[in-house]
Amino acid sequence: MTHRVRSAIGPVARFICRRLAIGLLTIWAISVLSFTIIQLPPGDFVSNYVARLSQTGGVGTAEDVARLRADLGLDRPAYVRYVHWAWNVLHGDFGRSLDLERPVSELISERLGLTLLVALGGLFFAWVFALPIGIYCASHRGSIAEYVLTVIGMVGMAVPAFLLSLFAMYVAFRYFDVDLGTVQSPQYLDAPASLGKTVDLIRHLILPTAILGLGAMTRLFRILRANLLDEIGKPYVVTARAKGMRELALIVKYPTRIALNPFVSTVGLMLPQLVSGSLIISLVMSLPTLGPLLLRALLAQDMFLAGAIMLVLATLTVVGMLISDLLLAWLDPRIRLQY
Amino acid sequence: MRRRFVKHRLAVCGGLVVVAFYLAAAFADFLAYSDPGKLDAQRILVPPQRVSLWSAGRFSPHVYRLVRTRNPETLVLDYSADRSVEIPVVLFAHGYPYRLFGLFPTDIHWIGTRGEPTESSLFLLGSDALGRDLFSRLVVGTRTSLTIGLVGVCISLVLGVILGAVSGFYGGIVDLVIQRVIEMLRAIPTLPLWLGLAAAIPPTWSVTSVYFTITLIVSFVGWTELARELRGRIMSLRHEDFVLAAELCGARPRRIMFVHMIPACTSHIIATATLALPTMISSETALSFLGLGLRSPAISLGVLLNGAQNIQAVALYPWLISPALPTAVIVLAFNLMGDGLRDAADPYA
Amino acid sequence: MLDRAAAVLDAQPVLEVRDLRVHFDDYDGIVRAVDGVSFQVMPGRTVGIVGESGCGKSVMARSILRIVDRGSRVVGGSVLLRRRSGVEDLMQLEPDSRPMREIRGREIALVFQEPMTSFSPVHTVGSQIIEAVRLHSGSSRAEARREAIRQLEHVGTPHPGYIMEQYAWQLSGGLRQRAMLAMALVGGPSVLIADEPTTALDVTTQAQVLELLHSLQHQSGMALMLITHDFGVVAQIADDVVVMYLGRVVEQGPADAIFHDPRHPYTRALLSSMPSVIAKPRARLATLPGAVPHPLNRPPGCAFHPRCASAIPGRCDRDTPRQSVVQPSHSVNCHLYHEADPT
Amino acid sequence: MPADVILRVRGLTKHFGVARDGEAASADILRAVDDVSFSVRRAKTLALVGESGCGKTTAVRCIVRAMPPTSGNVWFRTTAGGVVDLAALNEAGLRPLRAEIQMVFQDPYSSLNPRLSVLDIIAEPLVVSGVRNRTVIRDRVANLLELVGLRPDHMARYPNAFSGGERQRIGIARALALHPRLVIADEAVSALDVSVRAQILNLLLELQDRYHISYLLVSHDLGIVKHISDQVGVMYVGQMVESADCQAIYRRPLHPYTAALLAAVPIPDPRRRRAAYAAPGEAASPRNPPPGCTFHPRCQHAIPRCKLERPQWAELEPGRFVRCHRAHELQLRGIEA
Repeated sequence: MTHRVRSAIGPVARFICRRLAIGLLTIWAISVLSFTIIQLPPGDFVSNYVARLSQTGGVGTAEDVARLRADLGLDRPAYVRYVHWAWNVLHGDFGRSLDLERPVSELISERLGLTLLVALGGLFFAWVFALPIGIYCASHRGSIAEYVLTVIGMVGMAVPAFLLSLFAMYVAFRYFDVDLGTVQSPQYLDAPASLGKTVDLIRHLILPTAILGLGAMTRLFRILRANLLDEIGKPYVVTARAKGMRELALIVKYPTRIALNPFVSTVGLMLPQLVSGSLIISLVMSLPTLGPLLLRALLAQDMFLAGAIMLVLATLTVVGMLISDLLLAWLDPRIRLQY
Repeated sequence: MRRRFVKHRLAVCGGLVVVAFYLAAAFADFLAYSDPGKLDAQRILVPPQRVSLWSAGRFSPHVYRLVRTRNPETLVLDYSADRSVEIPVVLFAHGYPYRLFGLFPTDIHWIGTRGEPTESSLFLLGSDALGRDLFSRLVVGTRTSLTIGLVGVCISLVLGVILGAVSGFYGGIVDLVIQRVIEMLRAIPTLPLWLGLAAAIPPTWSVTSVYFTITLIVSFVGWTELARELRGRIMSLRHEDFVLAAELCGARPRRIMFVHMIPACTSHIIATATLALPTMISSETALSFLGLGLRSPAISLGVLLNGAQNIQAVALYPWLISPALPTAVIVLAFNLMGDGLRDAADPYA
Repeated sequence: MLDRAAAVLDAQPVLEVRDLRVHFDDYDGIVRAVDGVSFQVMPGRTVGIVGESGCGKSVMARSILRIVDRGSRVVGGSVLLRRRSGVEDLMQLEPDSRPMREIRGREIALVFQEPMTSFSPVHTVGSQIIEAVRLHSGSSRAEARREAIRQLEHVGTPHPGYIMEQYAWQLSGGLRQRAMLAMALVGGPSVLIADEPTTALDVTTQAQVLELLHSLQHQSGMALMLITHDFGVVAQIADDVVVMYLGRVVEQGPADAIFHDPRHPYTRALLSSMPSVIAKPRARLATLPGAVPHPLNRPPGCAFHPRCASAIPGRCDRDTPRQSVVQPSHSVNCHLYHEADPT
Repeated sequence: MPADVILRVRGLTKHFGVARDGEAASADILRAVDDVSFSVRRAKTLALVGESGCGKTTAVRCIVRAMPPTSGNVWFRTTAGGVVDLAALNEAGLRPLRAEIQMVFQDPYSSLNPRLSVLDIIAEPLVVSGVRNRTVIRDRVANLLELVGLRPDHMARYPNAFSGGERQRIGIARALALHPRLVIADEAVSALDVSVRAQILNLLLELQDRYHISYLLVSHDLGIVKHISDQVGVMYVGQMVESADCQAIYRRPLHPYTAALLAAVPIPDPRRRRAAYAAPGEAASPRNPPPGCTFHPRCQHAIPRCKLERPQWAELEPGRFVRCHRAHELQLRGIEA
């Protein structure tokens, strides 16, 4: 009976359901993980707060401390706090940042746009460049250009993003006298939104996105090239050739189409790396993304804020991977029809 | 496999660089001519020095004595060479005491100065904001970073091989659970995770505990790749006829695993491990760079780069960014080598 | 049968391969995969090219169409194709040039052993056949679609409209091979090269496909070049047979002569060592010693001499045998026949 | 079980559940082997013939217990003389019997571990069964190599130094190491060149004559089967449709599928070209076999009953079993020698 129902909803729907279920499970696991991590350090926000208070000369009595703890719910067992927290999160309430004394959702939404912009910009950069370069290298095998591109790809993949951005900043500062550590030129800082301001913002974002995209691009390019070389040897390519197709038309139509599959699926796996990369680049270049906020929250043991940021980032990644899976199913009939 | 690897010229170059770096790490104390932890308020931010090889037509390597002045207008410290005082630089000089390979007590370093203490006279790559010799710190820091990578890979290997092999060999529900866990771990952006875990390390812990905790943290995600790779191989091996043949002889699972399966995967394991190492190294570097990993007085490439975080300072004292070079080179060399190994292990992958 | 044979007796070959040599670079050196092969393909007739692994038969088929893999190159010889416009040497054309591409599919079509991998797994069978139609006729998409369906009907596939929308991996082996044939035939080729077309198929399906090949050829009058390792298949449909060993032709002639009057020791040994359904149960087979050497280590002289019972020491291991004609249109490359025929 | 029967299989069935979540809806079952019965006699050869997907390989893998059968019995006569049901034993119970049933595989490349030397490969059964003395092992391996026509001094080499035919000989030597009473050969020569096939076939025949080994052979090639077997079982979509003496089945098949197979085999003689009759269409999928007789959609002789009623496995003549409603009335053509 159940079998009938399942086949009635079709393989694509079943595939999507399965993926969704895994995604939800992952998000749940991440929420537990984030919560646990926040609980790991000895002491809590209150003890940190009191320590800082005493440094600046303030004094907190034991009663004050206990009251503050009770207010924040820190005196209850961990699982109760988790359930409470998760329940609120489900209702869109991420709580208040204890450190910055503002609602967490407000803090995150301020910076989410730029975070997404940088990460997606990096992805876009990677896609736009990896595709033609990969095809070029696969069709011009053994040429000097291919060799050079491969070596550049290797370097781009190997050198960590934060080193690249550090280096880029140094070069820009030293030789072009540009301080990249800002997201907006001083004259636009408090100016209202205008075309000039947008252009200025984009100009400041080009370098970070390019650096972020470079690593992903070289990875993608290497995957695409390897896949293409694999596919070019397959009999169906020889068949197409025997039909009388032109070499270039042949490579673009057949192998690229198939080599795109791993391409799309790796984009999913690459998302976590892109998010990580964008965080660290933001930290180096002091872009106001979620990265510096997370670092600050962690250092201050600002539990609600740090947990929420980790949860939001992970959720975004899971959603991105889900999209890439669906894209893959749409691209490849073998997955679409056999699942 | 060896023949295919040797054909891979870039990979061989990478391999040689890796070997050179590990040799340097093994002899780090010998190469570090100054005590990397010794502060010297009189020698803050010394620029890199030149070693002159000839003195009065004779071969006699030497440096000049440093004279410290403060620019009266900018208040910036300036160092100039007092050309009248030559300090000879000699090979195999006596310096601060250490134990070679942690065993043999000695105080011989590859170079040193004669007449004046090496710590306050010789700065091949300059000194940092606390007057410590950057070259010596670099050598010792490289050792820390390289060993963190190695230990991290060992942890990943153990976890990855066991879980991957079990997953591939037994399949079924065990496989399902392990695969889901891996899938989840891979969906989490690593950096926030690491940051969170690293932030949880109490600041009071000793350098050694922090070192091992950081190693554990960076291998927390590293094992998944290895486990996936190995699982795939083991699963395909399960369908090989020679495995069935062994089963039909009455061989037990343990024998099949260790005689037939694991050896068939060694090249893959080595290649994956080699590719995992640079990731571990750069992870540690990134964490320490952000101030959440190893912290002073520990010395690692990341800790050194932490001093280069302020871009204005770097612009004034560009030698502070020098730890970036060995980091990039070692990561690149490992990647080249790992790539070649992987191609050699599986020419059809 | 006889009429057809008479009609083609004075006909010109549609395809003639002369002294073709193809080399490719292996890890350990240069492999002479095809080393001086010559034969003719007559219109309306079937040539069976038989040989064991490594004899160069597949490489030869691909070199005729100039679609050899990277690392392989045609180093000598000519492939003469008779077209309406005259005789053309395919070896003089650039592999990716327009004239060469126009010959592919339109004059000479190719069908492979594995129809599963010969179709792209992410394009429907229909779209790939339509593409072949449009490459040769420039017709509109709708016309091309109708033509594709017509071709699928022609090769006997049930529900051609349905097959068009399927992916190759959704079809059974027999249907795939039929679809492959339909795609090969859209250009109306004068020569069809079939490289092990039935090896991957079951024996009942193989019989169907062989029958189909036979009837298609009968209808269109095209020449068929059938490459196989299976003497049974050759015996069933070939008119002429070319036997190859390690990149060279050892014997060629009419099918009846090859099977009933084989001359070359290799052909003889191979025929008598074949397990057959007409043998007595549990009959011991005659055997050929040793195995086919790797093409890289081809023995000097006659490549077969180390396995040959009648090898002449000092001769077979030194001199490459020339072609000797033993009957009209039946020739053999063997030193044993040089003495009998001192030409 | 008659005294000369060494292996008797009755009602062997293997179903694969395609359903993922354990609930076995009937349409999700792949009936790879469905009620197969046969016997292998001492020092004789039984060949299982059929096209791809007919279940012959699954059947032998169930017999050697590379996978557990869904139901049925596999009785085996041990050296000690007792009869055990292999299908009912667990892994530990099987282990002592492993030595008596060995297998030769189709692919000479994947069946030898490329990382072990020939010595280690052939010695593995000996080592596993507890032989530890290196000299004893070396002598035995040298003997075995000689037996299969290879030079004993090559035992230190690795499989990649050998050709396909030689590798197959190594595989045979490994199978013989523990003096098995039954050797199962799964398409053991079909991956080999024509000129090498005959060598291996002859070797198998010689070994049988010399050591009185029984063979259970799996093949799709009716020519090979005719050369080596005493009895033949024909399989179609998981079921055995006919079994008989080799000579009889080729000369006068009783099942229309057997006849179609024989008619489709290309005979290497241009003078014996046959008016091609082949069964139309292709073999049904074991996932969704037709009702009644599984062969009826392709059968020339099918009557309405064949669509409805599944024919029984019956002994039509002494020693001739067939699964066909019309076997008693059809006059089918075989192949004249």
